Amino acid sequence: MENVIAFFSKLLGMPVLASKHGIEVDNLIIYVHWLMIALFIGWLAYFVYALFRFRKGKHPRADYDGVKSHASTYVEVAVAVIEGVLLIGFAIPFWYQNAGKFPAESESTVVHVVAQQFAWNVRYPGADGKAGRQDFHLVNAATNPFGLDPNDPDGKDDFATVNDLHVPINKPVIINLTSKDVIHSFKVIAMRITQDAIPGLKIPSHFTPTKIGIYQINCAQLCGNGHASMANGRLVVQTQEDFDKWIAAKSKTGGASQSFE
Amino acid sequence: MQPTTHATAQPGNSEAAHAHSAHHEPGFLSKYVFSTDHKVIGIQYGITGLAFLFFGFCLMMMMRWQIAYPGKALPVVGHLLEKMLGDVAAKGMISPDLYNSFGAMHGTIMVFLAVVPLVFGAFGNYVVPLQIGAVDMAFPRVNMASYQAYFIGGIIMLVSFFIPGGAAQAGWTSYSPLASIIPTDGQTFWLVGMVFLITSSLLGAVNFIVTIIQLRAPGMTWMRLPFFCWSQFVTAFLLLLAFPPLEAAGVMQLMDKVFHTSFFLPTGLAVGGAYANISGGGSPLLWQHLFWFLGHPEVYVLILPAMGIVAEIIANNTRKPLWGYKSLVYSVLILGFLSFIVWAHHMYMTGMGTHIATFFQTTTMIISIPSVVILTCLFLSLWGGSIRFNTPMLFALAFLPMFGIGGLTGLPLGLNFPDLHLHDTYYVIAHFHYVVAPGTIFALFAGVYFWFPKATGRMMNEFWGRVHFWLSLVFMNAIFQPMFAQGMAGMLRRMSDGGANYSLAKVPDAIGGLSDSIMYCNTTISIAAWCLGLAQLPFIFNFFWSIKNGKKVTSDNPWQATTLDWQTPTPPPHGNFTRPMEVFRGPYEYSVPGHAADFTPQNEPPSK
Amino acid sequence: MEIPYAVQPRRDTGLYNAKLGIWLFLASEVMLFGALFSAYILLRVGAAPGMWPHGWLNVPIGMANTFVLICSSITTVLAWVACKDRNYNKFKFFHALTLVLALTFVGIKSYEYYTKFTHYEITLTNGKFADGHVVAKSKDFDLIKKTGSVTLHGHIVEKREELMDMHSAEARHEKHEELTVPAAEITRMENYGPWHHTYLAIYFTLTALHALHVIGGALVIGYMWVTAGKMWKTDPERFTNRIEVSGLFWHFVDLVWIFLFPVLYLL
Amino acid sequence: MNDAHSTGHAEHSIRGYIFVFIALLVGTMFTVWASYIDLGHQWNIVLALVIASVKAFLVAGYFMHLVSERKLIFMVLGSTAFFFAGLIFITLWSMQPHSLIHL
Ligand code: HEA
Ligand code: HEA
Ligand code: CUA
Ligand SMILES: [Cu+2]
Repeated sequence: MENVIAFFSKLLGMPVLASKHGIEVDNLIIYVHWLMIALFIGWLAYFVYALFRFRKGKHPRADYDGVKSHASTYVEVAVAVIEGVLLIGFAIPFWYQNAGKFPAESESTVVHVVAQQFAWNVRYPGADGKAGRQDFHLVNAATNPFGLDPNDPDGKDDFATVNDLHVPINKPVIINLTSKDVIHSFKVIAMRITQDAIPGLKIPSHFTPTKIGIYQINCAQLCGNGHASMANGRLVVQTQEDFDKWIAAKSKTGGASQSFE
Repeated sequence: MQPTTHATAQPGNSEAAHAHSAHHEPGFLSKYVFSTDHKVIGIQYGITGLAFLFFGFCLMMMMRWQIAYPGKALPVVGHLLEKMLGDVAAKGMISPDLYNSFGAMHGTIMVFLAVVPLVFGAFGNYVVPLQIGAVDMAFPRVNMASYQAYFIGGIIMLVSFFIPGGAAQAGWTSYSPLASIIPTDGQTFWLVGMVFLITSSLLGAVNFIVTIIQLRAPGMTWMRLPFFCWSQFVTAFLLLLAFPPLEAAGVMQLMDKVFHTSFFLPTGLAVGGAYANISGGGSPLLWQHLFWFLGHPEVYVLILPAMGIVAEIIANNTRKPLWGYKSLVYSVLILGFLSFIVWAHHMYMTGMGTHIATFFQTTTMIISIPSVVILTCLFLSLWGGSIRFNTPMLFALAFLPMFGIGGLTGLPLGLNFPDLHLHDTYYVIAHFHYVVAPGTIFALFAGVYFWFPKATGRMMNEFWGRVHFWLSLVFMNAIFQPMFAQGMAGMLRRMSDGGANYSLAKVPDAIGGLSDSIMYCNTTISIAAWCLGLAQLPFIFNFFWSIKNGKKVTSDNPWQATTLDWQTPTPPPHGNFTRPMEVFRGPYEYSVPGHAADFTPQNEPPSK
Repeated sequence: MEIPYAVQPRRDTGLYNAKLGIWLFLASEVMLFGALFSAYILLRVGAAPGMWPHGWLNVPIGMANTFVLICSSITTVLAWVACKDRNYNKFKFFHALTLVLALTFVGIKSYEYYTKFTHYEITLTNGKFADGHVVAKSKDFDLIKKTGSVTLHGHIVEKREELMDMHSAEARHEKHEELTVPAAEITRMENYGPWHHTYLAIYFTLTALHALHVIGGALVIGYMWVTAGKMWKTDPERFTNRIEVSGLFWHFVDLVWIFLFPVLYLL
Repeated sequence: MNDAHSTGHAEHSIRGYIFVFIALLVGTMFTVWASYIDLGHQWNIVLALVIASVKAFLVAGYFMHLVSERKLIFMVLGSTAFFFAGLIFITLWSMQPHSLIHL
């Protein structure tokens, strides 16, 4: 079975996969394509045969009644049933598991990502693991894009980066996503994750990376003339040690009021 | 052998009709420009729509250059573009701004200015009154107003290319805030243009529904209505009820643009690092809901009439009744109904809740069933037929598997787990182009070849028709098939550089990204698109040449069809019928056992 | 060439063409105004707590305008009944009344718009807010140069939230008086146009669209009133149908207002 | 509805129209009055919408003769009402889980 799946994922040209839930995404894509291919080939075979057999030269007088069997009804019912199975057996439970249930914040890496034309701002809670208080009345686009409270001690070691998102491997990542200006969409293909970043809304989403490496963060929503070149975002998946080191180093230099532009 | 007597041309017939209306022979203007005759209006829609179709395709051929060879000056037309459009086409190159304009306008023009006017305005107008045995539409002057509103809307859209900054740049979906904050006026023109187009469609929809309900000839009961009329009937309802919310949304976006309101702008928007001076408090998602509330029914507006055309042609060229006429009718009604409650499958990635996602996934899966039923009926109609492979039939037949591919690939998109990966990739582009390009456009071609002799009294050339067909079939697939692979590999749409930045060429140590072969497809697709352009030349020449020089039809009913549109003089005079129509049977009584002729027109009195 | 069922109803549907047509058109209008109402609900539900205004509009004026529209509805019905009774003069009389009422409505509505555009919210340098109708501006009033002053009839409040509820008993009993504010003390000054708040945005959009319908209806009614004589003689039945159809449209416009009034003025 | 009524008929319906007219005026005054008494915010809204719906029913039912209208018109309006309800409720429903940021 594994091999079959792998074969099909190659056949369909699925790109590298590096997240836990991604395998379910890929599997479902593959199952649906089985259904599609089976239907298509079946119909196409019938189609070509019918065209050939009932061409005018061969069959000069048409038959008023045509098909009398109920085979087609069975096919239709079968299609409906298979779609139902894919929906109820896979798609819906997957979505409930994934989008419905979030990992505990205490066991995850929590980051805030604010999209803007045309970059990704990332904010980490720093070495203490606690994010500083946020108050959107304090937002100032140039100096304080996150609306951080400068008086909150938890926020003292918070730091931010641009286009540089580091996460440890095999630990859930929760991304709180929003946008400053227009709608962008946070997409990391290998993670099989897409989430629109919508101004005025803060939307959480999560995934668990399973492969170390550097991945590109794509913007999957038309966001202006720089949409195609909003391509400098990097998702760096590291071992826990490397990640801790990185955090420690950044926490010292970073500060809540760091400027982004 | 009575049927042929009135099915064959009676030259005197049409002459007589002509003389009849001659007592107020109208001048050129009132005959061709300000006509209230549904056939003239249909042809006006047809010509204008085909021109826009061609124009929309030209935009895309230029964009495909930029996708294949990003940053290189456009050959042949680059210089001209720079002259006409100025800075956005500096050095004859398509800048990202221009790419976005062209992309948005390709979508807008194809959907609202080409295909809807063609399938609904042109074919609907020309054929529906003929098929139901009516003298005209119920409100001829409203019909004229509908065309004029469409024309004005089209002009506004065209003009917007030449204003400073160019046409709208926020995609055909015009998502706010982007659409509202782009400082140029393209979006304002787009919105005003859309208000005219929507008005046009609403007027048309009211007219079609009233015509079909009220003006059916005696005996034309609902279950004797040709399937094409059914599809137009449902389409009209979709337009009637789905367009107004977009009109409302358009008005609100216009308010945002012109009066600086904040319908779709949330509090705390910081554009370009500076706070936007707005009241805030609006919702970007509201626009998406209102847009897709129209958007999804709209895609069925693009496909249902196409299915209607295909059904007519298949029945005619298999020489047998459509299989499962009733299932077809009920399916199309259910399809129309369901199309109003699936819209948010375009918004899965906005982060909607789990229950609502379940709801929309379920309705989306359910809506695919009636499509399967329709396709099945059309397929089974082939069985036992005596199939004639003329040009209209070739296009109609090709529609089936092409729509099949497009429709089937809608399934993974409709499940939101797979959509996590596929959303906004070229997979989506391939999905819907298979339905609208080799689907709807083929149906349009089929319809043009099929009804051309009714409208002009001459046939289009068969040989060049076949050349047009085979070349189009090959190149359409060469364009859209590789896009599935590109999308599956993760290539995103609306990329002014064809995804070059996302191929990760810049970061060699990164994992994933697009392979060279996927990127290379960009080039092959573009070449196929230009070849598809060349492949249209036989059609264009054939079309214009045949108006004057095509083979004259020898009968009013050259395809030996059963429906009433073929029981009129050729071309039908003002008022359509030379004698009152009465209908005695269903629409597709071909090869009735015990009948010598293999077709029995709907209006042939039963032999007693 | 005569289009059937233009005057007489078709047997199986019981309707003549125009009547079916107008109802279909009204169905699409329901969706149009319906979408705007949904926008209203969404904006209201989504507003920050305490930031959705109450009582920003003048209820007696709105009520008067409601009466005007209701009256115009009954005169429309009576005009149609007169047509049915083939009583030309009575028809002319009631139809003229409708027209006058329509124009009255538009007049009152314009006055309401005018009062919104002259109503200002001023953020003062001390963080308070002055709010009211501009009575006078000194000649040298200039916000950028900070010269001169503006006189309002209104009041000063501590927080912006206090400006939101003008419908409550306390708010209504608050004293309004003439205030003069020097430009030097003004950080921001904005009138109650559609840009001021999403509530006003939806208010202006809905009422302007509604007013356009009133004006469109008035044009049709006026046209038919002027040209009535001719068709009355040749084809009174068709004419009566026309009055019925335009009347349906007019009642619909009234009906929309019946919802607009409580939703925008009272809630 | 379309065939000409006799005069007697019209007289009769005129009384009905006047009655509806008065009911509308009273309803308007009532809704204004009700808005000044405090029933708890939701109940004020519910009451106002109920009154508006009754008034709308009167206008549509009697001035527009909907009570005696043909089935076809009901089908059109019924489907419109259905889709309108879908538009409002589904949209509201799907916007609900988002956490809005209020700046
Ligand atoms: C005419 C146009 C049309 C049609 C008919 C459809 C039909 C369908 N569409 Fe498509 N769609 C679009 C036009 C269309 N679509 C457009 C324009 C977009 C993109 C908009 C944008 O973002 O810009 C889009 C996007 C789109 C999305 C959003 C993707 C995303 O952005 O992430 C989804 C998701 O659910 C979807 C689903 C479906 C489904 C389930 C159907 C179903 O109705 C399909 C049902 C049909 C079948 C199941 C086929 C049955 C046939 C057979 C079984 C026979 C096989 C035949 C042979 C082999 C010969 N479509
Ligand atoms: C009905 C809708 C429709 C149709 C028919 C088409 C047709 C085509 N489309 Fe388009 N397309 C869209 C609707 C449509 N498209 C939409 C909505 C988008 C999304 C836009 C957005 O992102 O906002 C899109 C986007 C889109 C993209 C993606 C761009 C991007 O994301 O950056 C591409 C890329 O290749 C593309 C290509 C094509 C091609 C090659 C055709 C070809 O199939 C065209 C074929 C055309 C012809 C063959 C013309 C025939 C006409 C004649 C021959 C005229 C004859 C005249 C007379 C006789 C008078 N389209
Ligand atoms: Cu950001 Cu596209
Ligand atoms: Cu859809």
